[in-house]
Amino acid sequence: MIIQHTDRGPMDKREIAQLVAADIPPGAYVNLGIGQPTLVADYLPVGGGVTLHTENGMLGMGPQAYGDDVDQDLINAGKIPVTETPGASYFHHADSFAMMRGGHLDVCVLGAFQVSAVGDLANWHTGEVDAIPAVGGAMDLAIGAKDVFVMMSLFAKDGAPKLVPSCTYPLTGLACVSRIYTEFAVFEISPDEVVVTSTFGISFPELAAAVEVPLTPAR
Amino acid sequence: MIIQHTDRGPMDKREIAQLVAADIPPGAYVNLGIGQPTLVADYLPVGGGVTLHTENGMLGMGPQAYGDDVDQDLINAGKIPVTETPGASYFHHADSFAMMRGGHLDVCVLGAFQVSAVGDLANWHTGEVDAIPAVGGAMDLAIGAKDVFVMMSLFAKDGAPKLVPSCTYPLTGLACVSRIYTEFAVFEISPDEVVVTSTFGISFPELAAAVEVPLTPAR
Amino acid sequence: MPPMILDDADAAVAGIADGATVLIGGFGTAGQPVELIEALRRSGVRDLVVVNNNAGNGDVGLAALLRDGRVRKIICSFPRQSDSHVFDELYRSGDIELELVPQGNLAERMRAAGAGIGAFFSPTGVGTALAEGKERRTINGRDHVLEYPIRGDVALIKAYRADTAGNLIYRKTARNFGPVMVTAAATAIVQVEEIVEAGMLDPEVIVTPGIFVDRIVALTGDAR
Amino acid sequence: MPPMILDDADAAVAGIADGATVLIGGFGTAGQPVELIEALRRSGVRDLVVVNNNAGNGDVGLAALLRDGRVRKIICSFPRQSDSHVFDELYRSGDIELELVPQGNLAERMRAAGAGIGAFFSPTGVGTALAEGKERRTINGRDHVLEYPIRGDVALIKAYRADTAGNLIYRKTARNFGPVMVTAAATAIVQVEEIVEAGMLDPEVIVTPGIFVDRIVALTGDAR
Repeated sequence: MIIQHTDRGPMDKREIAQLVAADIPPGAYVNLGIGQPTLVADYLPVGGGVTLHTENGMLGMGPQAYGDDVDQDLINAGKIPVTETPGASYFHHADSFAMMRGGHLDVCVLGAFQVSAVGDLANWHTGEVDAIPAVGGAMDLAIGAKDVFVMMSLFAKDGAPKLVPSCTYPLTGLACVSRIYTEFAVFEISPDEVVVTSTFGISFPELAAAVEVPLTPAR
Repeated sequence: MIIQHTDRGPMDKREIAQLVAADIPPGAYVNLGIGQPTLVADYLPVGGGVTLHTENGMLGMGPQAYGDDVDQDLINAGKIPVTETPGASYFHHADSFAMMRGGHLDVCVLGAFQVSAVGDLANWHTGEVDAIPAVGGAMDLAIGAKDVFVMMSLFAKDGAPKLVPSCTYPLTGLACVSRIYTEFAVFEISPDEVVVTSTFGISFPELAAAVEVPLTPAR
Repeated sequence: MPPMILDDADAAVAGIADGATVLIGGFGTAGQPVELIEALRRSGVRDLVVVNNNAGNGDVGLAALLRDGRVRKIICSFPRQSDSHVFDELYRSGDIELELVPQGNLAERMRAAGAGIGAFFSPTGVGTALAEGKERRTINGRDHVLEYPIRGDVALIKAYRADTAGNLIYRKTARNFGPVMVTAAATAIVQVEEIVEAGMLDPEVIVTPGIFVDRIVALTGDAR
Repeated sequence: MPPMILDDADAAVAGIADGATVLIGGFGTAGQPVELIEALRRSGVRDLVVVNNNAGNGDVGLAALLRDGRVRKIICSFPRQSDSHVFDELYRSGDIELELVPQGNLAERMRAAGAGIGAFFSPTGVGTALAEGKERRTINGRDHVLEYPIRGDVALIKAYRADTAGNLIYRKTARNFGPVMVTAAATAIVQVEEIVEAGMLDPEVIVTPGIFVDRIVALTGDAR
């Protein structure tokens, strides 16, 4: 059943990350992409057996490295120095993306410009004519994991909702997103409907009025 | 120019192997298949830097293992215990055949039931209805190496030549054989002609009369 | 999920269903998970499709599974060997189906299954009986046939050493099909000589990352 | 042929022709063969097609090669970075051609080149602008696009240690594209920190077998 947290404001980024972390099953193999989703790592339960994959060739990635632990040969997909955990392994790029494309990762968490009502993802290109495009591993990640979670703000800077009937930004993958975590609500995307499992600082009717996608409250 | 050794008999298997070994360039990466071609290993010059590949996952294979050196985890494609040489490496089957299919081996030496005038190879199946077929790596080897050498007797037990205008046995690969070493002669196969580089215990005219494939003496 | 560590081979192969496609590692006897195969036979499962390079050697392991009539079909490259009498008899009597696949295509088709490749054009087998009925295409002047992935419900393989995170290393040419098969099966079951704590294997030398491994059993000494 | 062991980076990159396709290892700066790229720049070669995950960082290595106008086209997945100002300027002024490839397809297309695969169906990119004009096929209920190999005339990569047979091992995530690129290039040139005698590296832990390596140069201390 939907839980409406109207007695509080919207979530901040760390609260969103915490919520995502709580939804990652124990023992899962997870890729956290780059940028905001990497915050999720801070909230994974210690000893929960979640193993982090970074597409530049490692399983068992540990936290960011500081000081003497920094090794420029040990970085994550965002090119930030990281550490290794017991049980880590290294492999080359073709093997790393084979692992992803082959459906062996359980969860991947990505940012987004837009997600459509059927789970199409747009997160690699704003579509601006003079923007320099860069796709990295986004398209591989979008189709690779068993579950693709998106973390994003619900509205763009111009106020337009980023959960849309159909993406207007260039697509990253088709029908690939299973859940969206935003400051105002968590959405589950199924083939037939977009279900809202919880809201934050907003009621379900207010939320439904704010986006153009028909929403169903979780029953 | 063709060399006709008419003052001697035909070569035995070890002499053929010796001739093949002499034609393998220093530093080459070579696969000797199974059976008779493995004799070639005995005649490769020590220190000639030839590296042997076995398709079950090894480069730098050494001679057959005996006594205490036998390790059932270290075998060649014919499932015979072998040894490793300094600089050896192990890899899995997909990587091993990627190496072969990708054209990285210089020479592969195979046996044959028949080779056609254009270098088609038949070496995996007699075509008998009740024979149990077994292909192994033969088709991969046939198309994989830069040069495919065949070692075979020139005539089958029934006296029929095994160098034929067109193979009647089931094919292993098309236009893949570059040289054939037999007890009576060495043949080079080019797109336009079959050139005889040397004969043993037979003259070129006698040889040309004994097979149905038009032959050209090396000039 | 991190791998389950089982006490014996019977527990390791529990729950494999009749009709399953089972990828079995090994090249001849090197890397063949004999104890897991024996346990599979004891489990009574039948109507199996087995993928292996060969079709059994002597009278144990895969040969025993075949002899007991548990295998409906075998997909392999080299069934006929000096000691393949069990398979030979079944084949001649029409009691087993055979799909013969060139060894490199066999490995690459399983690699494709594990790597999420839908199909690939291979130059191996072009123009031969084993490519009959397959889509053919000339690419860059070279002829190819289209090959599809081979997926397993289960893989049974033998490795040398595992850690508790499921990472595997192998021994010499016993490595062969193991690292490929574990990527291509829904459930990968591995027999090893020793299981060590996660962190005891150098991350640089791991051949199979633990993500591919579901169950491990250590079989040493007499049990091996 | 066993690899040539060269004295310095300039000798290692000798003979690369104008117009060559050069596969350059590295993910950002990790694994980037900076000294080989600098030597390539000094050699005066031009009109290159470069394949790399990125399009240069800062002002050295690949960025310097770009800045000097030696690169006609770059094939990469992620050109835009905080320190990609050299590429950014060339791109905006129309002075460099860009082929953008999803990172996994980039790796797999080079793997295909090295593995003799004519083409493969990948699910990555389906329905996106990067799959426009590519052959599309539904296989087993999933949509795929057909991707072709990327071959190099030359690969320049960085590894950790080599032996005199050309076998290579790498360090941590600096491994990245190196093992794939050396299989996909006609000539593979490798800079390492140390070269040891053949036999000094454990055959079980070798990542790149020597068959793929043509030239090696050890760059240590100040030279590195």
